[in-house]
Amino acid sequence: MTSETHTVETQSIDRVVLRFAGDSGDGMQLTGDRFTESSAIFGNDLATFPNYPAEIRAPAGTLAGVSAFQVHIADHDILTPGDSPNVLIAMNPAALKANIGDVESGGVLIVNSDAFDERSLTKAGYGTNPLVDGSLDGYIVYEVPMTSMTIEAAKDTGAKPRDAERSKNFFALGLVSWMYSRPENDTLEWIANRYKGKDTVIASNVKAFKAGHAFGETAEIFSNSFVIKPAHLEPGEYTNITGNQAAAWGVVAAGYLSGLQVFLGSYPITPASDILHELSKLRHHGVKTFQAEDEIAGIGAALGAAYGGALGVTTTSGPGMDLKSETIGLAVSLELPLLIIDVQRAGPSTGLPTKAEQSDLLMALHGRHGESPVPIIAAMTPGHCFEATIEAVRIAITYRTPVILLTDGYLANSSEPWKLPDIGKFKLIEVNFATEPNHENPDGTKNYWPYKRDADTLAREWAIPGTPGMEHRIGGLEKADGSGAVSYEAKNHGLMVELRAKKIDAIANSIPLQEVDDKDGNAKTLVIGWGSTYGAIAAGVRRVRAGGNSVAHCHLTHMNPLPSNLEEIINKYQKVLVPEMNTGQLSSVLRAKFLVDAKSLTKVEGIPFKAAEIEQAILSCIKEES
Amino acid sequence: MTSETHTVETQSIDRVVLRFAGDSGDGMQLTGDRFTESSAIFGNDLATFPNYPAEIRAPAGTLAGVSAFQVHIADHDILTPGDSPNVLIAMNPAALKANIGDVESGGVLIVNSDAFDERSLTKAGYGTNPLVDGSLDGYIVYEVPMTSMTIEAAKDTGAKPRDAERSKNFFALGLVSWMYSRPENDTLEWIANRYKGKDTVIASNVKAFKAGHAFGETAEIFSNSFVIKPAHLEPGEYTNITGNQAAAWGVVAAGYLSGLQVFLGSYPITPASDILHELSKLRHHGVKTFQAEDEIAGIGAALGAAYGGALGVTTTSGPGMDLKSETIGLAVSLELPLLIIDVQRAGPSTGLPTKAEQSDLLMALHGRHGESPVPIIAAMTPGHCFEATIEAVRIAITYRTPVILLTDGYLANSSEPWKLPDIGKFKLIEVNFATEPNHENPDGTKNYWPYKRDADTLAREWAIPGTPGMEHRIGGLEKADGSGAVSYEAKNHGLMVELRAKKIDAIANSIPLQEVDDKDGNAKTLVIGWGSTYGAIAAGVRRVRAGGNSVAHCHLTHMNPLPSNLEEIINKYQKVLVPEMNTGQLSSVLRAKFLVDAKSLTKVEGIPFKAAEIEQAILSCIKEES
Amino acid sequence: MTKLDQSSSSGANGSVPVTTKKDWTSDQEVRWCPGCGDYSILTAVQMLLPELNVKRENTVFVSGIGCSARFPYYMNTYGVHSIHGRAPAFATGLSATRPDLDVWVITGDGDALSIGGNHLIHCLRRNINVTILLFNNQIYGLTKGQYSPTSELGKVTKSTPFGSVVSPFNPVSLALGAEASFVARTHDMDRKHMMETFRRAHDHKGASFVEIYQNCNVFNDGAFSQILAKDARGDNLIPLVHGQEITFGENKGVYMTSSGSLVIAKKGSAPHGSNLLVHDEHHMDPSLAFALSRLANGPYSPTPIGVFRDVERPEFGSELANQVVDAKESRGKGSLEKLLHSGVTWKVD
Amino acid sequence: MTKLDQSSSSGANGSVPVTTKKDWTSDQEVRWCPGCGDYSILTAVQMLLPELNVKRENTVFVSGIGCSARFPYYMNTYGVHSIHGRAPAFATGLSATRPDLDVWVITGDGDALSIGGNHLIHCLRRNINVTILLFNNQIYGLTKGQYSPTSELGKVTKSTPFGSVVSPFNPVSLALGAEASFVARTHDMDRKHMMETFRRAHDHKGASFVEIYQNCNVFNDGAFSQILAKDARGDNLIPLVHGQEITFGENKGVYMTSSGSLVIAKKGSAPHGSNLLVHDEHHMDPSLAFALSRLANGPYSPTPIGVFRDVERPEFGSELANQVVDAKESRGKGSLEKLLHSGVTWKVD
Ligand SMILES: Cc1ncc(C[n+]2csc(CCOP(=O)(O)OP(=O)(O)O)c2C)c(N)n1
Ligand SMILES: Cc1ncc(C[n+]2csc(CCOP(=O)(O)OP(=O)(O)O)c2C)c(N)n1
Ligand code: SF4
Ligand code: SF4
Ligand SMILES: [Mg+2]
Ligand SMILES: [Mg+2]
Repeated sequence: MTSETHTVETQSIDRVVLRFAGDSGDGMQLTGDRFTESSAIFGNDLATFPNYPAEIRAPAGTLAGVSAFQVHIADHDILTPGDSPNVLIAMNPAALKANIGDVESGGVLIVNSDAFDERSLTKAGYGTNPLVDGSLDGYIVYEVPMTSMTIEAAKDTGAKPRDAERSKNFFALGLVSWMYSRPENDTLEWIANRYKGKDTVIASNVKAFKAGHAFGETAEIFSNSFVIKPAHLEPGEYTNITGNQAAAWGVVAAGYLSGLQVFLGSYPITPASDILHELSKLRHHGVKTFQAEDEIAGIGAALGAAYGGALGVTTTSGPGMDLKSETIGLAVSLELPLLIIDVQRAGPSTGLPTKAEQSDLLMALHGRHGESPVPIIAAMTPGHCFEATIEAVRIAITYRTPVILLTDGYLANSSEPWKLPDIGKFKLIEVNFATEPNHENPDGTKNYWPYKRDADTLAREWAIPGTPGMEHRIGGLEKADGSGAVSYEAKNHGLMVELRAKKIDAIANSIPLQEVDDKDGNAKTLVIGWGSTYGAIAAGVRRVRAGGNSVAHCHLTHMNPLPSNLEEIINKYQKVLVPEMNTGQLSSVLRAKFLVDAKSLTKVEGIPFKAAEIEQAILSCIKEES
Repeated sequence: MTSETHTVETQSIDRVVLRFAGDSGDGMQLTGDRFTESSAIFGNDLATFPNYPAEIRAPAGTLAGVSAFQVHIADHDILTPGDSPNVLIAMNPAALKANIGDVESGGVLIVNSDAFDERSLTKAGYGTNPLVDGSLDGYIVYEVPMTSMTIEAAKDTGAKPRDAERSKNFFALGLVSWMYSRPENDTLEWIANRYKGKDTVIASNVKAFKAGHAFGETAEIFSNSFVIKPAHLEPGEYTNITGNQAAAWGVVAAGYLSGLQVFLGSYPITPASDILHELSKLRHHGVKTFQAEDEIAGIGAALGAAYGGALGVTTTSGPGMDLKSETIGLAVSLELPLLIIDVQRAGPSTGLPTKAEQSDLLMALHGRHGESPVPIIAAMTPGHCFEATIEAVRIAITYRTPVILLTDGYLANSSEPWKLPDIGKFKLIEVNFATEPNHENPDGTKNYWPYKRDADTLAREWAIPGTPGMEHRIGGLEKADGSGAVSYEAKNHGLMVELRAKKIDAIANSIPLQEVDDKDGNAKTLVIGWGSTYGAIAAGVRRVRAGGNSVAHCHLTHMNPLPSNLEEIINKYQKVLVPEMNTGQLSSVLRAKFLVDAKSLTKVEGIPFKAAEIEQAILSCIKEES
Repeated sequence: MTKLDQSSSSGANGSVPVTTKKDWTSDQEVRWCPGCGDYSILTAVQMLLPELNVKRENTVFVSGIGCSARFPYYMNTYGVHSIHGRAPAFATGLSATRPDLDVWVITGDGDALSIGGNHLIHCLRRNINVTILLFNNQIYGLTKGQYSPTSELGKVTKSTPFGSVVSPFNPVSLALGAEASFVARTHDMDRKHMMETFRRAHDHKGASFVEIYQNCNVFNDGAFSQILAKDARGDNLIPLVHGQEITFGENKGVYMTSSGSLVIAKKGSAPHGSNLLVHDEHHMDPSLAFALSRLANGPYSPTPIGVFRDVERPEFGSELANQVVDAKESRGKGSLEKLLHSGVTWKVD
Repeated sequence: MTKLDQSSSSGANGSVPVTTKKDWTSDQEVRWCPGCGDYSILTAVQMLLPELNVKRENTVFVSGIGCSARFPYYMNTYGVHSIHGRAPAFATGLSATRPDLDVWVITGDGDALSIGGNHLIHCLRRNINVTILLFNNQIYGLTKGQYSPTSELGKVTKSTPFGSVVSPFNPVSLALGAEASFVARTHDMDRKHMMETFRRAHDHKGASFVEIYQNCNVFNDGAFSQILAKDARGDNLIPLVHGQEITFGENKGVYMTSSGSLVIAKKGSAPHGSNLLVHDEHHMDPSLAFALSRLANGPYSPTPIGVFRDVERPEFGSELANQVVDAKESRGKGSLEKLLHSGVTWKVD
């Protein structure tokens, strides 16, 4: 490497989609995270999509072991992590092979050429070396000997070559930081902080990072570096947040807003565990967390805490939801507030634990024996997990009911710049514990009837242990309306089933009317989505409009009950398209409720829709408009 | 009591509905059962409805402790246990109070007058004695001092009065047997058998029974006895059977038909436990039963047995279904045959454990995370539980899939004369274990691919342990199409989700077309029912027709997939009425699938529809026909 | 809107009104079979509570499903009749968030040891501050007579018409194997012994486990008669009293042999080199308590009753509460504002 | 259509071909982290199987979920990777219907002792004929590092950033408390000991339980180093050998004191009146085995390894099979025809 500096042009671009890919052990998630954070601080809008393949560590160098992190950065507001990367950073042949199919044609490949030896090529299943066999002709390929340069750079740090080698992700990060004109200092500080106490590691990471940066600047192979201006985001203070973190914070916020102690009972499961991890760190916020022996105990403890007047929360993913269903039914019967967060993953059974799917909606609606309706909320973006959580808790407490919040593996791990909400804008959540007897007996004495209801909300009056004079017994057997005593009476059961259903339906009165994004009012096709497909659908809609067509978009957050104006909205359109990452679950709900011939667009591949896929589907609908 | 015989007329009637009611400890279920059996042997058609209130023994004499058994006997084929009893036998004031509301006006009340003392009246909540205060004026009341006459009758048997008193149900049985001209000898033999070894008990029961019989004959208070001629049932050999027993026998029969060892893994729960009890008796049929530590272990063991090539079965009710959902998902993924019987009871949560409901249909369809479709069969009558079970097993084995069979608490305990099926008419169930490698590797070697499918059924080739050369590994992670190796590949997942769904849909090709009962072909209203409402709906339909109106009736047994001609049938009618013992579950399925404006008739009171309720609902539909 | 201060332990500090059994009795009619052993347990609890210096409003009974599980309905306190087997889980969350409450768990042999076995052993291991009363009638009562995990080998029931083929659990051994800090056994025929045992269990900090031999006279009558019939008790109940030699009946005692096994012997005729055992509830090593639990393999031969083990170890709820206090001290009390700013933030204007 | 005769135990009777480790190795790439202790356990099993006189087709490995649970994929036998915690339940049904098979259960400390605790203890109690290998790495590996029921008090993990506040299970104590008939412990650093222990476990009729100390070098590296580091083993592993005095290290032994407690002492300096213990695996009373399990409260001080208990008692599958045979004998073999006519029937013509 020469030390003479050649001049490169810095070109201004409006957006770029990068994907870092390497072995599970190569630190790609960390690299991606760090690049994201410095871009966020720089002021770009962004969206990320971490995609690690398996729950286990596969043998180094195999396709099964490839871990990738995609980030989309832009100088304007964007909605998705991007359909196809413009740039792929591939740390070894397997990473190249597993990801090349997604890269835009003519895209940029930055490969760690040191890793393209015979053995690695074979492991990845390459018969010939793609760097020389011409198979990459359609791309702009930069071969960078990252491993050797990293070892070289770190040779004075005292790190053994084997350890030094592990800094090569920082070399890549340095190089890409240079390419996209990211500030260096943030990252250097961050390294110092993160590896505090491990001086050799800090030193070799810093050296590698700087070497990567310098390589971009000096090596004469890069003709351009780029700058992506800060985006014109809404003014405010921002932080970069994942869906799991936002949900955890939402829980804490709901605790503050309601004045209730927060108790999480949970059992680890991918991709929900990080909510447990995050909340476990927050003891200074008064949060109590409990890793239970299983999912049943997790929700059981949360319900016990709720009975005692805490904000009971449980978090899980599909298989854990199955196990919680009996206790959710008990919570329905006890009419106690409880928040259940289901971070959906691809099923059935163990399925694809690290992949996202929206296939638990019908389970959330119907996954319990008997008639046991529960409200369901779905989060749309990583940041929206915060609000959605608070809304779920509001409903749970106000209506004394378990509420299921659906997020998914994509929201859970993806991040976006999130504008810190104005705390003042959140309404307090009124709990209104009952403290006085509410029933007069024929003999004039008074006592507490736990199943007397508020006339508006139909919520029952709720007294918690510790309140003198309010002692009472409740359970999972059917209860007499009002008194709550065990009742086997036929008519009473019918009435209670009806009251429980009405109470949930009545929630529709307290939720916002559904908004429709129908820019020009000319649309005949309505796209209805829910949950994490928001970005892809909105981006698809933008594309359709950019092409001169009209289309309307409605994105649901309240899945049960549905917003009261939804039927009216639907009836305005000729065609209804429902894109979902399942085989058509919301679609079947809409069909049953509104007898609308909703068309499903389904994708059940563990990965999000691309904006282009949505665009295509909308365009075919538009073609069929009469 | 005089011994002189007065003459009473014997009047021939075509049907009668009797209800025996007393304390939980009074043996009403036994009495009813016995009366039923002798009527069955006598040749009447009949239908029964046992209705015991609570899982626990309530204090004697209280409303909560009342147990009742209703039986409908007739000289023609009947469909239900009857809407309102013509005759109520009430052993105490609580039994009277709890049941009087159902008795037809002008009906007959036979009360144990000894039990109408101050204390018992108060316990039952009577301010004044209904036998004297005129409140029973609209009924024909027979006051019979059953307790004292029983004690008197048994005084020579050596039984202590307190013990002798316990025979009073046999007094009642004797009396009613006389009234309806039932043969005496059957019952006397039965007593001798049932209480073998307890001579005093036999003696006092026999004495009480005879005394009751004699009392009817001699006391001058009964002006009539009745005879109900044998019904013209289809020729054949009959037995009286409950739904639980029929399901148990169906399992054993399916074992014989498939040649597989039967293994039941189950955990007791009302009202499903009797299937476990019945199967546990059948070791000489090679049946292995296993009372597991919980429902999860019950189904887990059943699936383990299925993996080993046995016919794996698990039985439960609502709360247990919740717990089994994760393992059902595993069975979907493993594509192994498994029979899950859900004897539905009233929910949510513990609900009303002894009452029936049809509220688990949507859970059966959707009660698991991810996309995990399973076939669902519903039984229509007690006897039909036999056939429905065999059909469920046929599907499970043929398609390598878990199948859910829905019965309910009403079917479980009710009985009907059941014509023993012609064994020859059942087709053998072909298992076709794979024993030879089915895949050729590129190098010419062969091995076994567990997920290669039959082109027609899409069932996978299934090899069981013990088969040399077929060793393979499977699990709940997503599998590569064909080879069954773990696969995290996006498109493959989409394909497997599709294949699993298609396989279940394909079952529709092997099930009979749906039949419609549209007598005159003039009907504009179609009633669609499923499961245990069959009798009530068919009876309601008969009434409507008897009134000169036309109506069609379709009763579903295959709930998923639905019969392939159902849509066509539905489209022929103007109005579709769906009566269900839930809040409209099948109705929502039909609406979503066929966009038909199906109207729900719902009853969620833990008790079956009455024919009259169905009739009314049909008539209002007919009124609205255009 | 009223907010209750959940952190003040009104039970311990506030003055406790004088109560009688009647105050602890709810207005619900008791719905067990006449003659059921559950009645005497109920009475023992209702008679004990006035003596415990606790308030009704701070007392919660949590049960699963079973005949025994109806217990909370009969107590004039707070009560939850939850679902089958899950009472310990429910109680864990309640106890962990409301250290001011007295939480009792009422459970049966099926509820606690069959479906709920895992929650039970984890509750004991974690030393959750609850008092667990296990009504062991060696049968499923509520579902009308199937065998339970404590039913004896060979038991004929509805689900085992040919006799059960599996050995029962010994609940005391299981609890000790699960690290329980308080383990005791009593029976429904001795109100005084029950009351004393329950009192000790209640006063213990952490999870207390009491096995109660309870007769189900409908589905398993006489299950305990070999040791509990009036005239059998002397020779078959081995009372455990802390600090005292373990003796019973006529001159009988429990001896530790030189090879390390426990045997029952008449004084004087004990094996050579063996020592009469002195009971030590507070031994941190549960091995001797375990050995005592193995003296009888079910209620068919001389069986120890009383407190097997009572040791102190960290209790879950307090430890959790301490972490909250410590974290607030070391990191400063949190606020919503602080939470939102706890990551890296940047401003856009 | 081919029907297999499931009752003939081809494993025992048919001639067993000679195999090598390679025959038992599947074609799947092993996907554990480099350095994981799971590798050496896999090797031990693959090396043992050729010695066991069993056939590949009659061997089934059943696992739950966890890193360890991937084990079956690497064995060229039948295998099921089931769901979290449920392998013992699955294996119960398989073993009860297919006595001709060798059923192995592979599980982790989370899988077996957290979510699956109940199935485990019931499987042991019932003495199901399975061989259970518990890979105890004192951590959740697969879900990336949360504490497990065997993690030590105070453990800092992702879910316990302030340290865990609960005591761990001692798996051997728990198994003994659950009536296990075969209980052993071994570790991933000693292939010979593993193979010998697994062989014994395999040969035992009924449920065999083996705890294997297994290092997770990614999330809990060195958890066992205090006793398993090369130079620590001599002083910290107490080998249990049936019929032999329990001694280890330099002249150290396990003594039973006169008050009935076990202590570790140097020969000669043992407490007065105490006896050097002779190990008896076959003692029906599990008390001494239990006491041995309490010598160490985790792998931080001298810890017994080897077989704690090996006794014979009725095994579920055989007992069930016997009932079938007996019933067929006494009531006559059933048929569909007989079944349908088993109630009261009447004819209508
Ligand atoms: C999930 C679930 N499974 C099964 C049942 C049915 N069930 C109720 S109580 C019970 C067992 C009762 O036995 P035990 O715990 O010993 O209580 P007992 O009635 O003897 O007091 C069972 C199996 C249930 N209610 N819920
Ligand atoms: C029902 C369910 N809950 C949670 C999980 C997530 N999960 C998978 S493995 C595991 C724990 C693994 O720990 P352990 O059994 O000790 O195995 P190891 O990975 O350490 O070998 C958990 C919590 C799951 N797969 N299914
Ligand atoms: S069934 Fe047994 S345990 Fe239940 S109430 Fe009756 S006697 Fe008591
Ligand atoms: S995470 Fe731990 S247990 Fe799992 S494979 Fe890696 S080293 Fe082994
Ligand atoms: Mg019991
Ligand atoms: Mg582990």
